[in-house]
Amino acid sequence: MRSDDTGLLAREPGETSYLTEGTTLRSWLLSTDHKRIAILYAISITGFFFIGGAAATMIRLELFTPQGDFTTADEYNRLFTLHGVIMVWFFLVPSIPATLGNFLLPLMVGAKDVAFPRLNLMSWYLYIIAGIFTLTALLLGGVDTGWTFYTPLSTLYSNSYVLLAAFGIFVVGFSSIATGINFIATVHLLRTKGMTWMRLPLFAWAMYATSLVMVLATPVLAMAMLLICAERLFGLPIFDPRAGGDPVLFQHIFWFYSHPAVYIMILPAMGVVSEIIACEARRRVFGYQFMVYAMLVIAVIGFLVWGHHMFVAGQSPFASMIFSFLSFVIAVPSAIKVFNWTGTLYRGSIRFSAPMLYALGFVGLFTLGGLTGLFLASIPVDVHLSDTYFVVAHFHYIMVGGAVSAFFGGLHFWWPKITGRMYSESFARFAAITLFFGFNFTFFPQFILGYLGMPRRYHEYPPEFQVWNVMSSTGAVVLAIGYLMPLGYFAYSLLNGKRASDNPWEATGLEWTTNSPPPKHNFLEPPVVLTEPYAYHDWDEAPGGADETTQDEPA
Amino acid sequence: MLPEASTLAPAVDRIFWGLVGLSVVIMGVVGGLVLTFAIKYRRGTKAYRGPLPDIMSREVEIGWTVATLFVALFIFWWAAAAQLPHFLLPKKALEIHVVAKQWMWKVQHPEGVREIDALHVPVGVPVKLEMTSQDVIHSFGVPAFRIKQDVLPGRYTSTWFEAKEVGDYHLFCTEYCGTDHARMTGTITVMEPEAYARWLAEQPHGEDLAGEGAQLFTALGCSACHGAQARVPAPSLANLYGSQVVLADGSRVTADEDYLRESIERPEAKVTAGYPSTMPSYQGIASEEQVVALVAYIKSQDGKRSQAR
Amino acid sequence: MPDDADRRRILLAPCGIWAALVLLGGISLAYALAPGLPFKLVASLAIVIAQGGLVLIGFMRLGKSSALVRTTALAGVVWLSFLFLMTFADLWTR
Amino acid sequence: MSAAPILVEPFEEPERQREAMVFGLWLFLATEILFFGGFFFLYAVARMQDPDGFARGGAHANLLLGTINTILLMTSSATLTIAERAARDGWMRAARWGIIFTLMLGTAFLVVKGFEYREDLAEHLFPAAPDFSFAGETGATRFWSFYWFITLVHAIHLTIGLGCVARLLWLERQGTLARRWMVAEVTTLYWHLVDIVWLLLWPLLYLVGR
Repeated sequence: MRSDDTGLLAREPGETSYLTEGTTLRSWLLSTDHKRIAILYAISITGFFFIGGAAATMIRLELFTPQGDFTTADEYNRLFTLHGVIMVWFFLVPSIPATLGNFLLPLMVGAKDVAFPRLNLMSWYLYIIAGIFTLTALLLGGVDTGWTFYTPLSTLYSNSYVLLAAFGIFVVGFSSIATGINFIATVHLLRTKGMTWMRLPLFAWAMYATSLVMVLATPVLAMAMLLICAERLFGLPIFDPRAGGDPVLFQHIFWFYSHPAVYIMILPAMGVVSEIIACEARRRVFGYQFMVYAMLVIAVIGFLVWGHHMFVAGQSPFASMIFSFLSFVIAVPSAIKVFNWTGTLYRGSIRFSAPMLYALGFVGLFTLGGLTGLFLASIPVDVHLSDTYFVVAHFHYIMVGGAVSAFFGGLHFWWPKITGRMYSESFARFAAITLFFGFNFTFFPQFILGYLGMPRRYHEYPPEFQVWNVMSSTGAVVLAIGYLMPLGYFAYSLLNGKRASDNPWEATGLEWTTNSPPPKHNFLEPPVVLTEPYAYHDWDEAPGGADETTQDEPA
Repeated sequence: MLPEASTLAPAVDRIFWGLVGLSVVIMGVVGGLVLTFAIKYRRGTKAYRGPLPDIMSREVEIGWTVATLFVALFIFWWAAAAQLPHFLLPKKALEIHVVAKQWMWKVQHPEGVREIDALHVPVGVPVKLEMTSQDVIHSFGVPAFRIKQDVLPGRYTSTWFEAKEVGDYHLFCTEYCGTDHARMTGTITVMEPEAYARWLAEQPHGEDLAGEGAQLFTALGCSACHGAQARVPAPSLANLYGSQVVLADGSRVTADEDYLRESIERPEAKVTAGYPSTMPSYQGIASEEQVVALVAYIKSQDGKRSQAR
Repeated sequence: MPDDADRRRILLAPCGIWAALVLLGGISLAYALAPGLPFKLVASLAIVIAQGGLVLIGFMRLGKSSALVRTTALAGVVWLSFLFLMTFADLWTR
Repeated sequence: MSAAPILVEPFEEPERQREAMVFGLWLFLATEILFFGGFFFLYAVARMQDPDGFARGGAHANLLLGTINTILLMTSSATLTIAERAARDGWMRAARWGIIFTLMLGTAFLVVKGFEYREDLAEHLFPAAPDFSFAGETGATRFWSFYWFITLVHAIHLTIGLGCVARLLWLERQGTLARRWMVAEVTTLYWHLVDIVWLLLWPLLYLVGR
């Protein structure tokens, strides 16, 4: 950001926004304004997204043929490890919370900023420091353990830069803990007058639930990573099977974080989609209270299902049964959300804007991703499917089809608020449709591959799997185009886009009551909330709707 | 299509395709509703847009919550019930020992025949796999049989199958294990029992596993203490397998494969009551396969069983 | 500026808790060193819980904190118990 | 009574600010509980698998220095509590001396720990060293792995704590501590948690096998 960019940033001469308050690099890098930190995060995660995406491209190229001809085995292993590590910790986990969440949460609850603005800035610096560690590992030659760092491969047998990468992940964990603490404190203590719990927008609820998971799961991952560091750095035999260490124990503490981490990625997406669907269908969210409880239930039960990653790992049958049971239970709140989104469309007045296309795409892809989760929760079917491409397809449906679609939808939806500019609607719709088809084209064949038994993390494979892999790789080209297009029209919008009004979608929510882009302290005077969220029409009938709990609590 | 080459496969496939059917139905309902609403209620149509009918209230919400829960629990019960028999290992089975290492499967038949990256088994006979790893975690996966089990260092894991169709099937290592993970594959050849017997006879026979263990028992010096003539106080190993051992701290363990192996590699971990903890560790002295053979030998020192044969 | 009574309270209350902590530590040490006593691990853990409680209530004033803070502290322990419960459900039934 | 506190963005009332700081810090302490909990979990499993091996290894831990350190930390918790409560009431002399004592006690802990490490090394108690006393004994090896790992992690926590307490001293020198006693309050909370972790480590590392 250069100091002569004010023409690009100011909406009208004389009007100030968070973008015009100080235009030096220093004013950005040392800013404690949650909106600027959101922008810093957005720029950095975009960088990591394309690094991870480049690795994915190479992976799909390699899998075009059954022979390992494009990369060597070692290179391939490093590529998918890089792809996993970057996408999970440096893109998906911070994606929606640290960008849209940071920007919107204080606006949505009517606060001046998050509770701990300096901690918020520190979170970004930790993220960058962690990124430097991990990228250094990459530049020195990469890591070949897979993003799961299973011992004893990662501690004793790998000859790659595990220590640097594991330390990077340790640090990035603190970045998300900082974000989580900030959000929880903000939602609890900084809601404006009249903003009761049951008047919180679902996106704010989603951020709250996500933060709970971040705060309660990440420390265990930090310990796991630190133990790996200790074992590699000092040679302390902690997971070493020769010293009586149990490799399955590492998996327990790893998945204690990494399964809830899935909900860190998908809960924010659910929040975004709820906002978009309600606005573009002009309806109250169907079953608002159920939506809230569903998210909280997911956040809690999400901690009790990690063992479904370990049905074939040497876990006891009894434990497998318990984990399988709880995994089926957690399918219920997810299904409730899908039904409620569908119900929200009923008797609506639906506009197929780009954000809405992304949101509807999310509903379809998330439903399919969730349903295939049932396959993996059934023990006998999972025994056949675990560590095959079925699993790969399943979690890409949830994380790419789900979380990334929602992230893109949210980015479009709030783009006018964040930048004060409109983007090209037709390009955006075209990109959304391209993404949806490209995505299905890429990942649906992988379900079939998985059922046929193709294991994941194979850079060579028996020739009978080739036809599906070629299909998948071809789809990836379409998908890549879908991802690159927004870069173009968003850049154009920044420079030449039409000025956005304060509320271009005529949406409810406090963030739309302030300027686009918002002033430095968000609101010129503290807002007061008098209605439920999503007051898109004046009759009230929402089942279990927000209107039943209107007693004020001091905010 | 993927062959259903084991007795387990049809049960797995039944659940798999059942779930596919359920998914199609749910995708159809959700997708159909979304599409219908999207068309009927797109902006500008004349569709009615007022309040929701009375029936769309809290009861609907609770109704579909309960219905979903019921469906989920039904699938759990269905899948779990199908899995339960597989958890129980068959009592009478052909016992094959598998040692995995980066990046190779080493297989040993009870008669002593060894194979690498290949396994020949007779059709229609339950086969039990006793597996361990020499280095990192591997996983023994045979898609045609719908079985998969991680193979762990420092521990035995087992799984079983009963092939029901003659043919060659893929064996994959399905737990990422380092550089040549993708090449850690093999072929399972299912043969008619007579063909299997012929095949066995043609193979260069080593000593059978227990016999090999007997030789190692002397060669590695075990017999100096545990042998019949030993003067050093050490527990006798006859009839040990499967029995209850009382330990120095008063607790009891069953002398299974894991216990025997642990006691060879880390003798101080579980010391038999009444004996001093003087045995040296054989970790690094006896290779993984030698430990397997020693355990097989100790298992064969079973008076009751040999009479019964 | 606080008056003398306040000063005494500020100085003496922490000293009392300190004395209790040291005393409990002494008991723990004595019990561990005395030969032949049973349940040594249980005893020392019980004493640690007592000591931790003293620090939490006496020094950190958890008892006088808001319900929100107490819930937070409890959440840490409850979620940790998830890790213990579920993993031991595996370890004990292998 | 306490002086009017200095407010920081985005707060407008001192009571709300204090609530947020204490709540935020407790959220962090909850993560610390889970962080150390992950370790205690592994320790519990390993010890249950081989209690005798742990006892053999633990018998060599330096009980004297460990116990001295326990007392040092307990005392430092008390002195810091006095400092914090005095600061809140505006009794700055007591606050200053409380902080200084705490710094000294905390530093003494690290120094004693350093001497203890030196003795441990002299007795060949570092598992990765070629001349490790318990080479080949899994229980004792794991005990000593855990010992080195967790005492180092704890020492790092304590060092961070010392930094935070030193900052209190600096605030006191600046003359703003009286108006920023909330900072003292949350620093103290963190210090106490580090103390509690040590109280738990002491029996698990020094009283095993006695």
